[in-house]
Amino acid sequence: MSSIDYNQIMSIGIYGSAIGLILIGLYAVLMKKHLTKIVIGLSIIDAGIHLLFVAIGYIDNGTAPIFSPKGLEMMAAGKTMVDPVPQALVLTAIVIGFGVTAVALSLVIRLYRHNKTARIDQIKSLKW
Amino acid sequence: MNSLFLIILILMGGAVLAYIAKKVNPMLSSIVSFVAIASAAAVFFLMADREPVILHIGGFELQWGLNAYSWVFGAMVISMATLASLYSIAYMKGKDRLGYFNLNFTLSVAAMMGILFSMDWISFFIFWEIMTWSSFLIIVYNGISEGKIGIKYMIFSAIGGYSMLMAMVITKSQIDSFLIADLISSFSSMSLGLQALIGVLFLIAFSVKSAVMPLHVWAPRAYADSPMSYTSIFSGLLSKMGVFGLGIMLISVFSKTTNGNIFIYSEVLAWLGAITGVIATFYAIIQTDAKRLLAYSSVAQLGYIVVGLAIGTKLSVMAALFMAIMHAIFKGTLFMVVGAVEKQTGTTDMTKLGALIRKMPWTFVASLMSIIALAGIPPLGGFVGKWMLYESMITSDHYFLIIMTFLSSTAAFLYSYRFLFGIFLGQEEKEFENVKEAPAIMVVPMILLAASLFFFGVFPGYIFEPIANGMEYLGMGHVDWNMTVLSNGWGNHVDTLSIVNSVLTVFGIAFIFLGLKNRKKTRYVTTKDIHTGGEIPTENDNLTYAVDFYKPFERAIEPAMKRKMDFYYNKFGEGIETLFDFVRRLYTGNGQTYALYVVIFLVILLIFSEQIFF
Amino acid sequence: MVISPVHYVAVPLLAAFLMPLLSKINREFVRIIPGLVLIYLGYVSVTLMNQLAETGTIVETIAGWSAPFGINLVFSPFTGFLASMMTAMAFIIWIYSYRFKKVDSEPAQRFYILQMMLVTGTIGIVLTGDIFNFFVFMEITAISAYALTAFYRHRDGAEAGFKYLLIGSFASTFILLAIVLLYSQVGTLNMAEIAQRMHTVPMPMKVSILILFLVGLGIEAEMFPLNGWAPDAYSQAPGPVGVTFAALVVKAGVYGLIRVVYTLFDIPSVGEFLIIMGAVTLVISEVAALKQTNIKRMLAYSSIGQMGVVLIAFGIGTTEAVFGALFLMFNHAIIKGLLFMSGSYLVYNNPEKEIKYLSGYGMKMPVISLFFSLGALAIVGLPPFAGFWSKLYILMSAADSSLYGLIALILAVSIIEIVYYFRVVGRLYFGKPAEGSIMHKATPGGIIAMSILSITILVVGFYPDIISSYIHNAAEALLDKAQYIENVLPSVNDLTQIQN
Amino acid sequence: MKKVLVILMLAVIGYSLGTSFSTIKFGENRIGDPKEEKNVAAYYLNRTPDELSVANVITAIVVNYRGFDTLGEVSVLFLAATGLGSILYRRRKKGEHPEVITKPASQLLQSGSKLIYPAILVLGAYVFIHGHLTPGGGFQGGAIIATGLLLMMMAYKDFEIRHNVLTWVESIAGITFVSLGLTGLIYGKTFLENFLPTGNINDVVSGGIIPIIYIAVGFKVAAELAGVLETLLSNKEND
Repeated sequence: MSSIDYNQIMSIGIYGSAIGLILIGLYAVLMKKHLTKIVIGLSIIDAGIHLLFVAIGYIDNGTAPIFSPKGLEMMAAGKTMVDPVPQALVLTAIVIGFGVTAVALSLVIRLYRHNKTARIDQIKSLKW
Repeated sequence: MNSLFLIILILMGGAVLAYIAKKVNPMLSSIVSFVAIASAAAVFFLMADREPVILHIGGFELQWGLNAYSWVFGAMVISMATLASLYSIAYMKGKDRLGYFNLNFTLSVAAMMGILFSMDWISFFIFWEIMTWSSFLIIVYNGISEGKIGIKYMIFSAIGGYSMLMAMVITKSQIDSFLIADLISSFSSMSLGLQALIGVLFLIAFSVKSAVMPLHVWAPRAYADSPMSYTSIFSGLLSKMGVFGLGIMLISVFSKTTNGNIFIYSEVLAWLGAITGVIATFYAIIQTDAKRLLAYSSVAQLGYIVVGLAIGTKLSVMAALFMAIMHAIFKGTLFMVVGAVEKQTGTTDMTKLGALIRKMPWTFVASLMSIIALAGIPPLGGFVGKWMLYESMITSDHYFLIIMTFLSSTAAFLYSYRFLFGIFLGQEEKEFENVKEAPAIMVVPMILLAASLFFFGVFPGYIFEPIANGMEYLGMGHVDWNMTVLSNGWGNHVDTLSIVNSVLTVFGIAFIFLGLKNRKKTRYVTTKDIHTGGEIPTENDNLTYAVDFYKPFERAIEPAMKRKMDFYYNKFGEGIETLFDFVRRLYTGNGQTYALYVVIFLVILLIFSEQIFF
Repeated sequence: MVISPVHYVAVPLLAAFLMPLLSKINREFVRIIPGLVLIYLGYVSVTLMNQLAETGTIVETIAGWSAPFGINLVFSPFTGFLASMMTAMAFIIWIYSYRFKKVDSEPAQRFYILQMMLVTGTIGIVLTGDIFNFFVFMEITAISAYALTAFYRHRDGAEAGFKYLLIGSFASTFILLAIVLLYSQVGTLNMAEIAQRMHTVPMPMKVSILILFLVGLGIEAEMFPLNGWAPDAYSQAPGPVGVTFAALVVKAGVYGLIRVVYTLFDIPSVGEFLIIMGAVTLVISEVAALKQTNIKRMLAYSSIGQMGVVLIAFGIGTTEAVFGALFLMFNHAIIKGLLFMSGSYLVYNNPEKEIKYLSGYGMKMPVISLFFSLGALAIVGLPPFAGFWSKLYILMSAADSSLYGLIALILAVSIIEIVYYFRVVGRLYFGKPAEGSIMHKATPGGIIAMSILSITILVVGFYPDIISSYIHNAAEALLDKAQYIENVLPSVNDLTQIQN
Repeated sequence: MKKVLVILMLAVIGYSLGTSFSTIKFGENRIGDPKEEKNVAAYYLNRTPDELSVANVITAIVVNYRGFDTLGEVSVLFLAATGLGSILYRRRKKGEHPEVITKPASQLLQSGSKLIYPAILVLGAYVFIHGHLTPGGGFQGGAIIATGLLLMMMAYKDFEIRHNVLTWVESIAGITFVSLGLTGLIYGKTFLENFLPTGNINDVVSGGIIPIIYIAVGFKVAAELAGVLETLLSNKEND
């Protein structure tokens, strides 16, 4: 009984916070006018998704998927290994996120220099 | 090699060669173009075989062939085109971008021949569109009005062409064949709605090219703005491609159905043709520019032809096709005449020109013959056609149409006279003192065509024969004709030969009489030479007769002419553009807005996911 | 070394890593190497296409792990056709851009690296058989595209780049989210296996995943209203990059959308959705193109419109329609490539890229103007140029599905297209030359590249059979889902599991 | 108005994401018994120790099973560095030093970073060398090293990483990665296939090409992150 509750709380907590992060990030991207804040918003969305990804790979009583002597010990103690695939993919996703953020920031610098402002609603020389 | 294939190849190759030849010598380009068209004509007349040739392209089976019906048009196109290209050598001499011009000139001739050879809709459409864009490129050649008329022409042609495309893909989906013959044979097996849809679409397609109201607005300016050597085939031949298509649709396809809906189309088309004739004639009368006058007159003449086709009796179709050929000849000649005048004097404004009869006598003879034919006066070709048309309308009880047609063809005398008088008669202008006759290369085609008008007026049978064969091919049954005699439904005969003889006699006597009378006393004066009237004209007064030639008439019809069809189209176009301009403001330029669009789209999909995807 | 599809990715990457070093020896290497790589890839394409004809679909496993466990590259008639087409186009673009920039400055060197990686990314998207790998290649494409869009500093490149990045990040976000959900449901990332297991996913979840994919890939495929970035990016990117966007990047986006819809999912109603979205995209973008004053933006909107037609055709979904769609993708690549190439030269010295300054260029730059006019005639689908055939096939398939209204819509929009293209053509040849406009003489490379494209347009126009058999095989390969699964997962013979 | 709309829309997105994820039970074992190899995760868990002799399954996945992804990932980094270089490039005058910061850092930062800088480098190297044994690997190690470099850049005005060095490191590391892959294509049958003996699990030298690749990745990541940081930092606003 208690374990079910625990699981529910965990699932609401983890999924909830991850989805919350995504929504916060989206809000920042859609509402904030400052370019840097928008870039931060994008990073927050990324973080939320990465958290979700790792979360779906978790297994109750799981241990890290490493066959070190310690890990083998824990497995012998009846623990299963968590799904390694999401972790590997998240690693890739994080690096990609870094790349995008870096390019985004450099573009912000360029935009600020070019337009002397960092407000997105004032940078619209390309339209229609 | 199949001769049809050879003809297209010669023409297309000639087009490309003409473009390349320009790099060597501009003149050579025109000559190459002429040689190509002339040799294609030789191939056509000497060795055109009627076996269909089958090509496999893009997974389709394309068939090219020649039948009695398309032979009529083919002969007309290729011979007119040969003369026009001969004329063009001199006319275009010294102009820019000859390679470009000759490329498109020859291409459009190739395209017309291709249309006539096509036995399936795909090749028909391909050649149709080649014809459209090559003529577009020539219309904008002069660069007048910054390409606006070109765009208009292109829009209307596109409406027509795409209607055809839509009709043909629907046909294909229904009968699984692109062959024209298959459409004819299985048209009646389609559902009524599809028959109506396909019928309307094809009619729109062909009406655009034959300039039927309300799809005619492109025609006058387009005819007038192209170089004249091209206009002579543009107005004379290109428009006949629409007539060619209308013939197939109205006679072969629609006659296969038994229900009344299709009958309405013909009736509507006949009315539209008649209205086009009246309106365009009125517009022609009030033009002061010879090119425009002829352009409107072309539209009017096409109106009669459409009326004839749409009425659909044997006699009316015969009349329409006969008039189509005659129109090609006389309007081709007239545009050549205007071209010659333009070449020699630098203007086509009838209020400036005058008294060119002594400077350019041969040109005058050619234009006189054509004008007589145009007005439908015996003994030239136009008369026979009009006679048959009236007769067919009477026998098929289209009395109101007769009134309209008669009105417009009588009014046609007005502009015919204005044309002849404005350019060739009247008093001399100082600035045209040194005008000379056009070069022989230009005069020869005009005179040849004018002579043919006379010949066919006297012996219409030479044209009746192929037309009758063509009509038989279209499924109209046998048509009664005679070399010089028209037989009509009342059992009477119109003997063209005797009419010709009597007219010639009258003319001859009058000519001799007048010649004897005025032998020595003629004195030629310029328009400024009016001292007898006690007035001293200033240098700038335009005293040519052609100024305000039909002023009372113009005043009478002015209210009716004020609102042109063109005006409504322009307004419509502007409205559409404003609307479109408004739509594109969706792209606000703010990156955040675009992000918002993405999210809105996502949310809409999420909310309505069940309705959309389940 | 055995020729295998992995060369499409490995060789350019090797070259990309080598280029910074080699540029220290001689700067010319930076320009030459991409060309050499692309020539080699062309050779690979030819070899593999021949091999394809003999042995059927080539599935290349990576790191020795067979299909569901390792990543694999699938060179089927469909993907092979697209990859070969992209290689060829990339090579032509390379010829075009060979003298595009002097290699004296550092950014110029980087331009060539980024451009080559952009091409690699798109080819990778097409070839890969793994959904996460697809995402990675998409990001490679995207990042190089962002950087290239912002390449010129005297234009508003940074603005366009940032918008592209903003919307592009949304795309990757949604796709990644979809992959997360997908992995949690089917426990695999291999596309064939996902397709095989898709029927076990409950419907609401399936639809949620599909929606995320549609939005994410719709951004890449420039579907309205997700395409706000596209006109800006096209118009601000350097000439060769604009060509690459139109000829390769969009194609990769459409490929992704189609792969997901046709292979991964088994929801038939997506077809209607694609038709509707394609129609909306078509109408809005062509309408927006009509009043454009900037020629590159005009071309960009026209490009989006064409993608709308492609989506419509894919939505109809019959073999003939897919054939038409692929044919149109091919045609659009060559024709829009030609238009962007010639258009870039026409407005080379014209910072605002305004159409009104083009008056009378037909006399001053006759060859380039001729190329542009040819492209304009071809893109609106006038015979006898290449564009006509694809249009005909798409219309025929629409007629076969009794979508007469759709035919009328496509044709009506084509009239708009004719208006704005012919306006430019008319202005080129018959406007009065504007004062003080300076011509930019085209480089020999540019002329060669445009000539190749023009000749292709003419040849395909006169004799489409030269290409149509490949496209036909491609269309069949795309539609045959069971065959795809069997090729990738040969061990699975139990085809009853697969729901088509 | 817009705010309300956005919040409403976010609520819809949150709701539908929530309902989607509520069907995915947190902590549920979706792998099953690794021995049965029902899905890829089970397969990896089952095969890695024996066939690759790599203790860290994630490393095995990242570098070998899905090594192609990693290659792509490395190229993304490479592209980010390259792209940054082209976006923010400024023509420097001859002999001009790229000034990283205008104000000198505090004494505390300067001394402290001098102290821990070597330790950070060593830690980074350790992390990527032991990537196949312990948590961590090339990316993590590279990132750690880049952190150390960042620290030094912030602390010392005249600290300069020679651009050439970065270029060489990243190029050679990248070439190593791809060449190893191509060697696999030549010796084995497929790209990135392991062609070295795998050794014993939990040894430092084990796992065939995996550690080599990961070390290369480590160097590459370090060089590229450092390059990115340097580009961003050295971009003063004066033009």
